[in-house]
Amino acid sequence: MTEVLEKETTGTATPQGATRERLIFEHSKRGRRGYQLPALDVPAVENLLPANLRRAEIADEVEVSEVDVIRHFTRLSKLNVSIDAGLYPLGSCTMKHNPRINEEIARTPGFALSHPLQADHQVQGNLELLWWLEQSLKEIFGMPRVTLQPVAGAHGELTAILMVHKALAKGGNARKYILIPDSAHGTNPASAAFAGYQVKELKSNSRGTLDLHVLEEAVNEDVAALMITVPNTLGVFENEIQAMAKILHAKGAYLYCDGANLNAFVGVARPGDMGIDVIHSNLHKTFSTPHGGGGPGAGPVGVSERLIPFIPTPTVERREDGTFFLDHSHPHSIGRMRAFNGNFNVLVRALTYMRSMGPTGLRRIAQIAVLNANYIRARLKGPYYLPYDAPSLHEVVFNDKNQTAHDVHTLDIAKRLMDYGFHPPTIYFPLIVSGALMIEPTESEPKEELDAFCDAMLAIARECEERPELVRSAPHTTPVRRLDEARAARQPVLRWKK
Amino acid sequence: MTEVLEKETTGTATPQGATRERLIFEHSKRGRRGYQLPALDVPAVENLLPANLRRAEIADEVEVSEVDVIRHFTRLSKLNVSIDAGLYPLGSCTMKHNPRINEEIARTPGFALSHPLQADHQVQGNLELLWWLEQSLKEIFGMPRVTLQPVAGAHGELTAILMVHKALAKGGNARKYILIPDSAHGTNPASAAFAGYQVKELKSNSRGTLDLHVLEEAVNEDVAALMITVPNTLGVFENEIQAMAKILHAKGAYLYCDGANLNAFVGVARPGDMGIDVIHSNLHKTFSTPHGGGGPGAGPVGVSERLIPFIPTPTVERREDGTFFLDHSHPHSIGRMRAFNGNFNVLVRALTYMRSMGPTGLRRIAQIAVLNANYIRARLKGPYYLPYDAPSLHEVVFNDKNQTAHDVHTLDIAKRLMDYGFHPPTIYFPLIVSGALMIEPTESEPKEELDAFCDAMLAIARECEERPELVRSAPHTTPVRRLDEARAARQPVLRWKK
Amino acid sequence: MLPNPTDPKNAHRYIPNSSDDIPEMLRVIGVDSIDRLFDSIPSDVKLNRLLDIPGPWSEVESRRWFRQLAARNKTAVDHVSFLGGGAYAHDQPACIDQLLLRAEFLTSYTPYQPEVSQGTLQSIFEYQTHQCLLTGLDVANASLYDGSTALCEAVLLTERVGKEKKRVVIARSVHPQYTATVRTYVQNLGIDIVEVGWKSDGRIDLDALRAACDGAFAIAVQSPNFLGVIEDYDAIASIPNVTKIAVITEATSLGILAPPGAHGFDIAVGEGQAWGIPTQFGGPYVGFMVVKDALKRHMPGRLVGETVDVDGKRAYVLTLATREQHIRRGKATSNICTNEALIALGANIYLSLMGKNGLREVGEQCLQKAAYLRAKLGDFVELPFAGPVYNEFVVRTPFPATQILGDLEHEKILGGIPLGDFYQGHDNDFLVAVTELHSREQLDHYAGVLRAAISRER
Amino acid sequence: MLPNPTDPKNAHRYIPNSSDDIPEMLRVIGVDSIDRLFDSIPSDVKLNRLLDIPGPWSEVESRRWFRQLAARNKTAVDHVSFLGGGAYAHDQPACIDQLLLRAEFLTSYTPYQPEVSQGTLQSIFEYQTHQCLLTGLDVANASLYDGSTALCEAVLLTERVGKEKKRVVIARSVHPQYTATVRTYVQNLGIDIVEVGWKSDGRIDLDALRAACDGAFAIAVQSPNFLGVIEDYDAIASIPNVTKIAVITEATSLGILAPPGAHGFDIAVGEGQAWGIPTQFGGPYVGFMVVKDALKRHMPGRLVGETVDVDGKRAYVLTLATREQHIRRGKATSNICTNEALIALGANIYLSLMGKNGLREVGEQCLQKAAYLRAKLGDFVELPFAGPVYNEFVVRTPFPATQILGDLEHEKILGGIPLGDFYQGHDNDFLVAVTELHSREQLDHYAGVLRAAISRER
Ligand SMILES: Cc1ncc(COP(=O)(O)O)c(C=O)c1O
Ligand SMILES: Cc1ncc(COP(=O)(O)O)c(C=O)c1O
Repeated sequence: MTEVLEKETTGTATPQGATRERLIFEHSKRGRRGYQLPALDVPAVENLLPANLRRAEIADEVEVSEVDVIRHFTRLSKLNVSIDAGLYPLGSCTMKHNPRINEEIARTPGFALSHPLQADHQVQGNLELLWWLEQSLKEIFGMPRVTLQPVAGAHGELTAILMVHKALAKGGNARKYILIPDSAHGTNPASAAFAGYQVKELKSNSRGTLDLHVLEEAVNEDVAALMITVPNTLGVFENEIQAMAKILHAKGAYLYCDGANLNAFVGVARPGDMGIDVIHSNLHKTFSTPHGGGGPGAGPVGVSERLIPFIPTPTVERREDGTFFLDHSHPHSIGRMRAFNGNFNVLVRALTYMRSMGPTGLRRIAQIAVLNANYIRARLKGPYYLPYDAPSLHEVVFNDKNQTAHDVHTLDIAKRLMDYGFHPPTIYFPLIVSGALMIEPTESEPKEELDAFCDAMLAIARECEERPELVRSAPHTTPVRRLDEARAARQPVLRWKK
Repeated sequence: MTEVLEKETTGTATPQGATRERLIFEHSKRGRRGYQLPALDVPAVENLLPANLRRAEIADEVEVSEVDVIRHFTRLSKLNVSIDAGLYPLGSCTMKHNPRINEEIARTPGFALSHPLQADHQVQGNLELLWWLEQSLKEIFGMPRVTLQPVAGAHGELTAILMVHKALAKGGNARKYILIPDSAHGTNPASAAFAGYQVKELKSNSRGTLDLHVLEEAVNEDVAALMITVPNTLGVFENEIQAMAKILHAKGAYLYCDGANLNAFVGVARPGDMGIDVIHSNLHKTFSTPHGGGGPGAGPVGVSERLIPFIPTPTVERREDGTFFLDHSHPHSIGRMRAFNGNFNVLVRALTYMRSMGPTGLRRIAQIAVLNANYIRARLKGPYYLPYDAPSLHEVVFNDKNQTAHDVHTLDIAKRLMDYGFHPPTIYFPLIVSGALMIEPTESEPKEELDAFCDAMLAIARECEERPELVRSAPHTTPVRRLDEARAARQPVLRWKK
Repeated sequence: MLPNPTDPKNAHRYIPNSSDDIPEMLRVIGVDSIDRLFDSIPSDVKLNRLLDIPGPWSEVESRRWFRQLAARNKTAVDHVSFLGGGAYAHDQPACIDQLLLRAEFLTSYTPYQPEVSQGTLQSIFEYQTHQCLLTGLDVANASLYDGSTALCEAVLLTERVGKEKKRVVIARSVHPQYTATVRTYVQNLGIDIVEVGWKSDGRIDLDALRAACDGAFAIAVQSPNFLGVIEDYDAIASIPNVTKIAVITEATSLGILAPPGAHGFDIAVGEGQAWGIPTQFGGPYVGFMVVKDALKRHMPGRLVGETVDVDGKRAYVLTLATREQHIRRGKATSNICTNEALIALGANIYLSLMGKNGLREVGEQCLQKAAYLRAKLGDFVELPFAGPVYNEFVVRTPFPATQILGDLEHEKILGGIPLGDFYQGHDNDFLVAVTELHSREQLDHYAGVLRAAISRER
Repeated sequence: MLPNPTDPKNAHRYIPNSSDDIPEMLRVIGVDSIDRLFDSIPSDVKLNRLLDIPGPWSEVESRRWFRQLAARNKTAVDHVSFLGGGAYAHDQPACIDQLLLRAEFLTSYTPYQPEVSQGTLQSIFEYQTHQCLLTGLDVANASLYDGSTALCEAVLLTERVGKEKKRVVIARSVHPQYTATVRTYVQNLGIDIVEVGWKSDGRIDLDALRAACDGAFAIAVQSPNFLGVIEDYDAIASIPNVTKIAVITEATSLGILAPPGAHGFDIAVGEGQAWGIPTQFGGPYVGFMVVKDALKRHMPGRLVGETVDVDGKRAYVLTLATREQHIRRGKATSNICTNEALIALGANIYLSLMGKNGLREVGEQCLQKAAYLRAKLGDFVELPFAGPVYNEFVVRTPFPATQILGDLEHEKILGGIPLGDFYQGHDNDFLVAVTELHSREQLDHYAGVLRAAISRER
């Protein structure tokens, strides 16, 4: 069998079903073309540019036909797995179904061809859409105002902390520290740092949540805010969130919520009702805009009354007469977070999704997402070790404690899952779990797919005992096998060269 | 390795990269839904229908979610090969690049939402488009009139022979026979039969073409027409085509050309200039409309002056004032070949393609298609036997003569090609070649892909000598291996049952 | 004058091999120019000029020209349409088209090689199953060109099994373009077509039908018929000794109407366009044919069957191919080869999404909305046919239909199809179709505009 | 009041598990209702009502509502647009979007697991290569949010390597919204922004620039700048002891203009939207950053590198991750995580299609067509900046720009961007952008309409 698979390759061959594809640059051949433009229909004038402003030909750029391009990218696509083909249980990433109607609506020419610098009266449809999206997010967050400008979760985090900074500075003291639990996502401390703060890490308790006394001890007049993830990265609800808000507020500090895990409780509870001052939501998670291999996304930020003056400009406002405008007049605003108006066409998709779900559907998201995660938890607990036994919401974090005895580790289990046809869970995150396997199925998975996944996990657990080498050397069936990542970092090759 | 691939399956698992997928009916589960309609906004009236006109529920129909549907069809798609991923050298099928602009244009709402029974003045754009397509095909064929109604090649054949019948009948004698060379495609005799004729098969000569004396002997006053393929199914040009026309015309018979192989000479020569009276062209071949797994297509038919009175109704005509109309007033027409106006949105794609190619591009199609076929011929001749050594145009037909010595046959070679990542050529056609391997690369293939294919063919030729069992048991790497086709035919299971 | 293929200026984006490849390849072939490869074509038929057609165009130019053509149509893009008559605008779930654009479906061909075509094969097998469930019959094929040619094939099939009989009875209320197509198909086959008319309620004249059936090999009845009226299958089925063909032009009606198979019909043929396919000026659509088990070896077109591979794994394959032209040639059950696979796949996706409950709901909404509009219109126009309807019905005003419809067009309504185009003496009648896509507001608006148009004419 | 999840009526098309699954699954979990799974949320923060938002809508309803919104925009759909200012309407070859819709690209995530993500990884590696070739610099990243935030990241990067210096010089002719974004980003970081204006020809004031550079860690200059004028990289590059950042907002200009890397710049950042991405009201776009090799370990965002797998097979992987937030957390080179991968892929496909010659031709056509219009307009309006331009330039009339542009809008022309929105004292100026998509006819028409508008105002 093996020898059949390893059929002679010609060096140039990239047939169907192949597990490799040349670089587009390696398809290039002089004289080929992949484009055609209408012929220049104005008289060509020579020497429009001084010679030193003009470049020579773009050395080494490709010459390929349209066929070559389509083949190339079609073949590349076949080396990827995707949500449309199966469970993609990356914890913290909320890899849910991406409805195709969202793609269709986003491509409506009136949206797709609108230009970011058009006058307000020319883009009333867009502005109304943004206004409605803000209304929906306000209601979902339970908060009085939302900025749609941030284009990703981390961008939203930065926006949020900059607002906190500005608000505190206006009060006379911007303060020095942001508190962040040790279970937090890496973007939290990074965003805090870019907003001008130092980070103090708080230790989680044995449930994986934050103890009030830990917070109490850490909060003082130098603390600007706590950045906390709800439910946290273990999928566990911070059930003392209201008390935390009180503690912080008492000291004049803010409570920021990383809303990456909103899928766990959308429609079931609202951040605003928990005492949270500011939250971002990753629309590419909870609101189904496609992840696209790593973006685009959107990270709107909801704020409490106190922070409204500081939101980015411009905002979308509605006049009495029902018309809409971009409002640049926020004197205390932190400024703009990006040129133009955010990732508009991601926002279109998210609003389409919200309308498709409606109030009943949004609530059902959380219900079934949590049901699915708990089903996996119930089926895998035992064979896999659950380091934090607190109730799970939308995701469940196991680790490799039961398997390390056989010298099989999380990475091995993840790789072996690929042989069973599944994208692995998020691994080695959160950092407080050694060898974490963080599984988030989302509400999009039918029971059959969950069962298939659990069956695969259980089979692997058995393999760890019976044939650990098989797992340690996995994957065996993927287009490439384990990579030499050290070499990539030690002798970086970051571009093709002739 | 094998054991890794044959990992335990759960019965319900259909993960990514899997080589099987349940039937959609096997995904069904009570209570799931894949649709939503706007709520009924008119008062629901009961008993609008008598009970015996109403059905009970559609027993056993599916209940699946949108996710299930998208997963299912995405996974199914992964079990197919396609032109976008590589060479698809099915001889006679002209599997060429299908440009995506054609898909975009065909989806223009003004086309896609137009209704077939709209009044002429409401569909001037459509009618003008059809008119222009006819103009282009007239010029390509070198013929004075083209009907766009037939929706496939075979449909065009039937249209053509019905016209011949009607023309002859009008002359007083519809005659009895249609002559067809033994190398012809099966649709030719089938169409002739459905048009009311008996078929007389003519034997090809050693070049694979038709000898004039064979034709001369066969033609008499009972013969209605000769159906001939140009170039024929061996890819060889019928270089006495003009003389054939003379012989037929002298006896009052017609010369019909199966234009399936127009890709070989589009822009280089014109059927009308060869004395051909009637021809169909498969737009899904020469003019790149996608094959779609077996259709849709379109099979317009061009006719000489003599046959114009008999073309199907309605035709598209232009008035003096530049407006267009559907003309139903052809008293001698054979009638309509289909409800409505043919496969309009296939025609849109074909005209888009013609405009993209232009006169230079159309000619280049033939030139490079023929170059590519001859390149393959040059590389494979020797290791593979060429039963007819006449010059090839757009395709080349080998057979398994050199391999049968090792008890390896055409089917085995075809299946083994799959292991090398290629769709096999057309096999066992034309029937005059025993064990035919009919290879048509089209102009869409870059030299590198041709080389990879030839390398694979040559490697297989070596395998036939050195390891024939490997070839005989191929394919080894496909989603399923060789099928029990006899069982399928003997105990037909033609639908799922609960 | 003719362009030099080796000049890089003449490269085309769709044709990879170009100035550097051509000489390399010619060298291997052993000739010195591409022209030499065409030596087998007699020089006096060679074109010594370029074709006189427009192009080559860039995508930019194509978009400009084709969009400008499309913009000249007056369509449902900016009108509210009530057009039916065999082509219906139903909901088209967004994922259908996006799945159809997957190269693996779009750019593959007929699944002759099952090992690398299981996707297409399995989907056809599923599609066949849907057809069986919906019609109550046993065996469905992979697809035929459209509803009209499906009826032709059904007539030819029944003639083959019809014990030398040469007459087929077709209801006059079958789509007239379908019947016209049958006339074309059978013109040289010695088959006699007898038409049977309708009674005042729009249903077929059963007595006339019974009389005409004597000596006929088959009868073909459409339901809902071209007047929108639902036929009584049971009554028709009671006629003995003739094969019964049900014709369905509005496929969604199968979601709530009695399936022909369960009510005594032998064959169901029809048009699958209503299952999520755009009306696109009439094509591509997809014809279906479902027959009783006994007829399966007479079936035209492709059939997919279930079998196993050498490892015993379930798999699908084209089967019973001995019926087909590539094997049986002049004796085949049909000349069909390329069919409408991609459209059938679209319909399959539609049927899967809708499923048991959605198909019923679509049917129910069509029924209710049409009834609502019909009742509203009944207040001020004549409804000449009283028989039960599904989602389409005939309206009669005292004025020529084309005139009234012209008035509606001014109000951006495509108000119906003039029946006079199809039946003599019906110049004041037109067909109005309603689907689940029409809102009550649109129905009310239609009624208001029509009422106004009529009073204006008065 | 709250819906019962186990009731089949509450099934949703996007959520498979329903009435039959829920009880089965709860049994395995060992609780008796879904509500129990939420016990960890304090009951006083639980919502005891449904959210007050519209829906659930069918696709039919969504299409109606969103299309009606889109129709309220006045856009290039039915206007001829001359808008630029950092967002340009270029040709978008049809295959780009259809490839982006492939599920394997659209619905996958960041390629953390390289064995099952080689498609995304290899395409990023190729995209990085294109950036290097186009800018003449050494190392490009996978993507940043957009051009403005790319500039922010460049400022932060240069500050990190800037030996405690705290001043950055930004040309006033850098896109004002970019500069504004930088202000937001650095507001708490003690970085001082100094702006340097332009001279009468629209190019940067070199003397002022030289003066401002003293003590600065970086300068950022845009070319073509926001006035459309091309800067002289060589002259700027001659300033010593400061890191030079080139900002490119019109990416197609790289097809014919001198690449910043070859002319002494250390970093190029910009907006990739012009490479085949729709203007879509400003996003999603794609920011790029390309740096000299020495800076690679300071790069923000993702980098893909080449390596081999255990079998020695070439493969691609995210690399140098120790720069990034998930490893370095508070000390990372950026907080970026999700970026603009799919848009970068679109740009990659565009660049591959166009290639060496297409990119030059696009650039050449933009240059020529803009020159043609500019010359035509020069006959009757003032062109305040005489410096060389690529495809955009400033027009000055004696009247407020908004007024003139309003006149053009009446003729279905989106005639330009008022410069007064960005720079005080420029109320009579507006920016006009031309691309290869404009036909001569459209350019002539523009000139005619503008001339008429001006004479009418007079
Ligand atoms: C918990 C958490 N916080 C923040 C982020 C950052 O969001 P983004 O990737 O949208 O910038 C992520 C996502 O990766 C996350 O999982
Ligand atoms: C030579 C030849 N003739 C006729 C046909 C029939 O054409 P179609 O499949 O379009 O009906 C074909 C295609 O398969 C063919 O190859």
